[in-house]
Amino acid sequence: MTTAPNTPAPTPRRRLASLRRFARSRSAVAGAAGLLVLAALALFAPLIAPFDPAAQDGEPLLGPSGAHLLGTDQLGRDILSRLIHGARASLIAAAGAAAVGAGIGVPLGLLAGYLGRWVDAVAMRLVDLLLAVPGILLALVIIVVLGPGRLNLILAIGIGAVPEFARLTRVATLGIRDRDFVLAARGMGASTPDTMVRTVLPNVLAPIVIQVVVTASMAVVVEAGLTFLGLGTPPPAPSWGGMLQDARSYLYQSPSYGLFPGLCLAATVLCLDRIGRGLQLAVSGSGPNVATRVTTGGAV
Amino acid sequence: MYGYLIRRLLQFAVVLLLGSIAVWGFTFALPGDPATVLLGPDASEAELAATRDRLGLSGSIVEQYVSWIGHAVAGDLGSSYYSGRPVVSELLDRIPATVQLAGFAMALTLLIAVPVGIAVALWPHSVVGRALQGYLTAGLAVPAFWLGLLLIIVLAVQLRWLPASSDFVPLWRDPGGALTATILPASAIAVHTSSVTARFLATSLGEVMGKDYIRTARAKGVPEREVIRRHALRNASLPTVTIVGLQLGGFLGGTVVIEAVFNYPGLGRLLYTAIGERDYSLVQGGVLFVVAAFLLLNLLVDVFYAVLDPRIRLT
Amino acid sequence: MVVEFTTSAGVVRAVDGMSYDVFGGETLSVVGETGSGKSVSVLAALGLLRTPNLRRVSGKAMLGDVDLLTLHEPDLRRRLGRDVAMIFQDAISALNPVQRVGHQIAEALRVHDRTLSAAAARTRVVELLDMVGVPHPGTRYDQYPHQFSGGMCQRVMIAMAIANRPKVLIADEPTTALDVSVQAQILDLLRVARQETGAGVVLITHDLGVVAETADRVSVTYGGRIVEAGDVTQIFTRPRHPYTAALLGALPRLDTASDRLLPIPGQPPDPSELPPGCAFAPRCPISRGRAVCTELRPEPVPDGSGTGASACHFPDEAASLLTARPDGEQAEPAGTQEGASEPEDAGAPDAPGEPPAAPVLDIREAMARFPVRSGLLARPSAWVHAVDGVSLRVPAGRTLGLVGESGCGKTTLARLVLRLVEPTGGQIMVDGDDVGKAGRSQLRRIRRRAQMVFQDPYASLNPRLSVGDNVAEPLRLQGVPHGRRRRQVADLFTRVGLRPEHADRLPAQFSGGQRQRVAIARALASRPGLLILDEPVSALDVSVQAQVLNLLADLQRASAMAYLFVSHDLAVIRQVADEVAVMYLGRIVESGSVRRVYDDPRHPYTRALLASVPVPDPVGRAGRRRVPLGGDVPSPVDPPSGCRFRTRCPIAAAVCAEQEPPLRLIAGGHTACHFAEETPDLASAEPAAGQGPEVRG
Amino acid sequence: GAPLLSACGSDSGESGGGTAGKITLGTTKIMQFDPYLTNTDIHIHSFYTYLIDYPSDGTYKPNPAGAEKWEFASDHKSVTITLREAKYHSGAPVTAGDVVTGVKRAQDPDAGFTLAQPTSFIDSATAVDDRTVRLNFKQPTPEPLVLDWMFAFPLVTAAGNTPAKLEHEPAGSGPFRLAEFQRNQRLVLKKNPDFYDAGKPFLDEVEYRFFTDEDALVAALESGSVDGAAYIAFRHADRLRDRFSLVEGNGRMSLFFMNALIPPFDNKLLRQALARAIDRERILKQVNFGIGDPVYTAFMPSSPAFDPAYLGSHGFDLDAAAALLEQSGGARKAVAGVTSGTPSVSTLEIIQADLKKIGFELEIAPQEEAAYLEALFASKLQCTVAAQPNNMQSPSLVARGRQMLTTKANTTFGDKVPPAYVEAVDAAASAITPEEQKTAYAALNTILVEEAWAIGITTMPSLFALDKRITGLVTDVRDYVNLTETKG
Ligand SMILES: Nc1ncnc2c1ncn2[C@@H]1O[C@H](COP(=O)(O)OP(=O)(O)OP(=O)(O)O)[C@@H](O)[C@H]1O
Ligand SMILES: Nc1ncnc2c1ncn2[C@@H]1O[C@H](COP(=O)(O)OP(=O)(O)OP(=O)(O)O)[C@@H](O)[C@H]1O
Ligand SMILES: [Mg+2]
Ligand SMILES: [Mg+2]
Repeated sequence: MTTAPNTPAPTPRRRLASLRRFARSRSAVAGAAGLLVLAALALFAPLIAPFDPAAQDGEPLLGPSGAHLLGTDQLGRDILSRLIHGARASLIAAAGAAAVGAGIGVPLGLLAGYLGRWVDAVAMRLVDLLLAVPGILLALVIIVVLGPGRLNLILAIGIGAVPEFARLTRVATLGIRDRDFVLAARGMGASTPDTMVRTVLPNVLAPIVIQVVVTASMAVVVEAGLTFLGLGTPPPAPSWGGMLQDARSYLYQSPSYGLFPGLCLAATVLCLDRIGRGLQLAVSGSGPNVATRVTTGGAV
Repeated sequence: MYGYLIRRLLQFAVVLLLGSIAVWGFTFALPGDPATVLLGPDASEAELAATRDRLGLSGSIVEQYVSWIGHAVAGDLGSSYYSGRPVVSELLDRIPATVQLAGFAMALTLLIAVPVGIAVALWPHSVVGRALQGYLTAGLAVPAFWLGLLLIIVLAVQLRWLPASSDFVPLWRDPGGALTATILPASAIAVHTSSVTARFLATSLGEVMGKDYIRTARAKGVPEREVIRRHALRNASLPTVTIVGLQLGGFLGGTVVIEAVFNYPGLGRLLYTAIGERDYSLVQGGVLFVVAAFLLLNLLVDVFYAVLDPRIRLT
Repeated sequence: MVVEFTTSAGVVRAVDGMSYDVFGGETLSVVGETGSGKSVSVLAALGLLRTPNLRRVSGKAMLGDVDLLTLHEPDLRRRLGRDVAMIFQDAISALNPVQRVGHQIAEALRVHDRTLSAAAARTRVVELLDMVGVPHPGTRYDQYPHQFSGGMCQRVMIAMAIANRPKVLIADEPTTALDVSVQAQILDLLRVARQETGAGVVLITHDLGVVAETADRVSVTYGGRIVEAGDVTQIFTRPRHPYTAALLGALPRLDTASDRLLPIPGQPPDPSELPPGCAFAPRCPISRGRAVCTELRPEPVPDGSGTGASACHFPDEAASLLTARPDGEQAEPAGTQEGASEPEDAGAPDAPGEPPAAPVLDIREAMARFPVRSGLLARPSAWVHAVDGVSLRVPAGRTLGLVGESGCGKTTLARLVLRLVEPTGGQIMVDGDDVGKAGRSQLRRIRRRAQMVFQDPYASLNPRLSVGDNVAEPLRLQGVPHGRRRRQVADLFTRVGLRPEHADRLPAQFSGGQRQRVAIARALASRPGLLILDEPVSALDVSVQAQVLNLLADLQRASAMAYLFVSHDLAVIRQVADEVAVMYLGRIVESGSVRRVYDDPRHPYTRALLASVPVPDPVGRAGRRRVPLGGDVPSPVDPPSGCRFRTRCPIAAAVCAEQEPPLRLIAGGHTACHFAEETPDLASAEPAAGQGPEVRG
Repeated sequence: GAPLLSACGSDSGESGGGTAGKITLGTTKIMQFDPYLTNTDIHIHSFYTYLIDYPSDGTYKPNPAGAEKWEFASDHKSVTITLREAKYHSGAPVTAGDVVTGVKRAQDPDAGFTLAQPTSFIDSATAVDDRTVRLNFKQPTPEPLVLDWMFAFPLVTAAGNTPAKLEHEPAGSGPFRLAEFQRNQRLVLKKNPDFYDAGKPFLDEVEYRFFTDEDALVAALESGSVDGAAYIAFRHADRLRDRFSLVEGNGRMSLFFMNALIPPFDNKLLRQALARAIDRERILKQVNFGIGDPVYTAFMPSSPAFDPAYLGSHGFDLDAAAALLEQSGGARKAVAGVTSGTPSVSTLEIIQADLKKIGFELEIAPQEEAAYLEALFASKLQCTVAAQPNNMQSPSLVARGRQMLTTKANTTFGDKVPPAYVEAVDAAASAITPEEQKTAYAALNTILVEEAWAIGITTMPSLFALDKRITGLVTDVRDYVNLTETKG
């Protein structure tokens, strides 16, 4: 009688392996750190910001100075404080849109992929339709219908992200639907919902997590684009897109005004992008192509 | 293959039908009334009612939809409330401009994405590779409209090299003029899309380079350049074709902000204005057209894909 | 040669001073377990190792008097494919999917001879295709790899490799993914190719049978080193390294079924943490804690004859392991842990005695068809006849082995039992309950009583759950409370020989053999009366395979479970099964006791299969007549009329096309052949191949 | 001599090169071709001749245009107008019948809303002969009101004078003809050779280009894609001043409206409180960039009813506002609707910031224009900042806007229009003598201040930036662009 001596495996803790792989990518860690800083800024904005972002106390359109580190805007508000508070709008839009997109798209894709047949057909036609309407038009129409406001903005951007999530989840589900461990779950007597939620879902999460990050970075840009069109975050709550929109009119008077929100926007996308790449590496080694927001999300 | 095509066409019809219903549902959910926009702030109730009648906005939604879809099938999408012109001719007016911009943008996208994607995939650790990776990240991070603004300020306003407002100059009439008029918005779009495409291509190429058949080609003694050109690129381009198709589809009506920034008379701007003006018939017709064009384009892409990939073509 | 990789776990020395050589016209077999560095060594030698984490390749790879490792890439490429050619394991993925097959072969010609015209290349390629036995080479030239079967792809690879008449032909596991019948064809073809080109052949494999059949000389690899080299007969009869001997001992044999296999304990070494001494020492039965083995790395020492060498401190003790084989229990190394599955043994495994009670599993005329959808509305336009009227019974405590070539419907049949595939017809009774008619809750009860173990241990465990949770899954579904679940899991772990402490780990942290144990533990959780084992060991190395097979045997003895054991490996089936059923294209063509089927096969298909299996014994191989089955399995969408095997059958007659032979009781077993009575006599008269393509020389 | 001279000028203009007589103007405004319906003004004056003209300096000296002369009855109950001999673009002569038809349409509130209220004083119009029309008034009517009406009344062919026709095809006798129109893209005007003022217009062709985005328009101007940009935002003024000639048109006024129909602004004291929290100075500086003037009630400084005293007595005073707020006991929270992307948003942001200081929370809800208008008309907005057209020299025209109507259609009072307001408007519309007028206008101001639902903020001149070679582009007191004298 023989028994395999169990060679001690390298890591005692679960899930650490991919975390470590993520951690090894320096740029991913930098991205995560950057995002954490942004999130902290957004969360503690009132504590950190030197001024009330809505207070119109300063001279308008000052350049950077000791009192106003990044200068003031056209109404004499402190740009730095507005940027810090603006992180809220951007990050909320990012997180919210990703949550809406995933919240609708993932179950849709899971059902379509796992149940197949007519469920799949119906779900995929819906997805086709959503995908066929350019994201920005879709967001426009949704905002116009629902009225402006933060929640509606999130909904509008999030719904645009649904097809990506649905397709991704569906493909991943199809990929493992007939895998042995799913069959095994059924063979053990698991019901269909149980199999879907407990067996299939955790195993399709990896690309979804990456897509969440991708969607978030897309949402930051679309939020800016919509605010730019006047349909984004309502004033006086600052948002980077709104600041960009305002700033472009004063580029000549105060060139630095537009620079900073632009940089913040780019930096956020950059951080998210880095994290996404890091996650991708962590999940898959080199990794299959993740369905990035391939349509014109950013090129609105 | 033919069965597949026909099935895709059927799906296409289903999506269009769904789309038309959705578009109708949405336009009727839009707050605001075309009559008020048409008549302006000082019009009276009676005038508004009269205008609504004239625009065919009375009657139940279902009635309106049925009559509209009937006409739409025959190619008549109704008339714009504002211009009074048939929606079809309104759209046809903008289509050449849109197609031209999309074409330029896509050409630029590919012109950038293909070499960059290849370089990044093959020499990811070289100086050039790293620099290009920086470009890819920056391209994703900079919103296209913001880049467009910068381009306008620098190239058009400061240096006065190129026009800031991009009128539609038909390529077939004045190629040089078309180029100068389109290059700025096309670049603003292409920087972003080329980053996406190049990344995609780089990833696929990287994946393909690890495939067994690449090893086979090397083992045959095929020089590396040819390995890449003949074996790797063709396979790597397959998934990229889909992305390019989606992007191209997105250009039709999806470049709203860019068109606004450059004042380009494209479909996106038309639809944006139409939504703002509550020009229902134009919105309905236009969105439906955009959806149809997108689907058709993707159908073509799929066919092209099948041409490239015998595994699909021959089953 | 030394090849090192940088990995997260540190520097991995995958090849650690490996040397071998091959002379023109001879075949050198490099044999060893997974991960022993076989592939890496040749790929590195040819400069084909391209992973970014490659750290160092040192040593020499001499081709004639040129060291390939010192050549610049263009120079190297000029030699690759011309002087040295390679044949890869997975032929389908080794061909470019979007290029015509002919072009790919022609490219091999044209890169080395730029003056060759397209037309001339085509002519030559068609010749080559014809030579490697691809039927209709003219038409096949313009087809794509996906239109070829695996065997055909491998032929194409061979054609490509011999196109330039290389001096050295390296074949890396050329037959591993193929059916025995196709494997036999390909091995024949390689032999022909060697004669044709006069090349020296390096045949990398892990299959000792293949080695015994084809090699002139053998190098055995372990832990990135050659542990033994020598003449093929010497290696098989007088191994001078304990590892070689142990491998032979662990191998199930087609000719004789032993009571127990002799597995090599433990796992192959992890190349990232090779021990300072002999890499095999921890598993070695003759090391037994001898200090020299764990401290000093043995260098290869040539033996007296000059042809062989062994890297063992005690080369002469190895052969004794082989002779100890018949009474294997004694040779069992001390110091290995004993699991809870300690056999209560006493009763002989196939002790007759009890009359077969009511069968645990009773399959009657089971049928499963899959629609082939096509056309406008994706209506099924044709059906895959995956399982087409199969009847089987498995009594409690017994094992039914199900063999057949790839695609014959084994897996589908296995899945039918749990209704993981909806049956199209027939009846399947588990413990007297009709699976097909069972309602939802009854089906759940049936599924509890019949459990399944899948082929791929890497795919059958939920990678997101810890192994403990995986095992607990069936208990959770039955509503067993958490605390009880934990206790039962710990118990199950001990029964299959795993440490309960490891229950928290993820499957990814386990080796294939360990995972298969986990899968078995999971199957045992609901105390089933029937285990359906779908190729449970085909993904495992010989040494580990033996461990798992022994475990299964012990479990059966302890709990009197019935096994439906599916495999394509005839030797494994012989080892484990009481009864055997041979399947071909969705039908059983022959069934009966192991002895009847193996020793007195009456169906030409069974006979051909048995004849195709390479025997791990080089002695007398020249005298063995290997009769590979020609061609590929016909499509199950449109099976041949009458007897399904007739298209490949050497003795097919007119009646075979008209009448489907029923399973008849012949000589104590069942056979579905019109000529079942005559087959033993016909055997000597059968032609070399069926109606399939012939191998021409 | 004059006609000869201008003929020469026009000749030399043409021989000087085909493009010399052409300019391209960019605008962001939507275009409407029906002068009875339009609110937008950049092109309409080019198509039509009006009965009289006012000079472009903002004063109200009537000049003959479509009308050669006019004579008021001594009882102030009628006027007789003699039309100039002129031809429409179609070639048909201008007749008295056209005016009669036009008046009838203007009297129908369903068919001509921009003219309906101003026309309400007319009882009937009769053609005396081919070129003479007599208008009878309902009551004695002050001359300035009649003149304002004549100034706003376009000559349109009787046959073409329906909304359906005019919507797409102008039917006037103005200095330019329609050559090409692509909605939201371009409009091309060609000189009308038969224009009554011989030799004019000077330009052969005017092209308008439409921009969705104002900054795109300014960028186009700066990069030379267009020769002039119309209705640009004030913030560009400083920067463009050196390179371009800036023209300030008369423009409109921006007003802060509070809806007395819905809480919290059904509270008069609260309205009065907010009225004192509007920092016109800062708005002028930061939103208008110093362009325009502060106004208090809905009258421009050029209006006879303009009373700068209110700016002092009722101007920005947060303490007073706070006190009133306290006194009102009303809620301290409201939502302001506004069209997104307009300067009104910034104006509201300033008001918002000041209100916050006195403990009143104003939320700003920008909406897209169509939705905003619908909410506004449905009387659903609590408050807003919106523009009001100039009521010229007839203060009673203050009642043109929907928020300020004296009838039930009033969106800020509904059927509770303060009777004092109705009376004041009526008095202003019938005050003949200067003394009567003075009293009436003062009363009008008083009631507007008392009820405090429409608070004037500033004038909003329309701003044009033109290439320096363009001269003679002017706007009239209604803010309509007049290109008759423009040279390029
Ligand atoms: N890129 C790499 N990075 C790290 N380790 C590697 C890499 N490639 C191979 N190895 C390791 O090198 C060892 C030898 O691998 P090799 O493929 O040569 O084994 P093999 O003997 O061919 O096995 P098999 O029978 O599975 O093909 C293995 O342990 C493998 O894990
Ligand atoms: N879901 C399915 N749909 C269509 N055809 C299927 C399906 N599952 C299996 N088949 C087909 O049914 C036939 C039998 O397949 P099955 O997997 O049972 O064979 P197998 O004997 O287990 O082969 P292998 O040894 O390769 O595992 C094959 O031709 C296969 O292609
Ligand atoms: Mg290998
Ligand atoms: Mg199988």
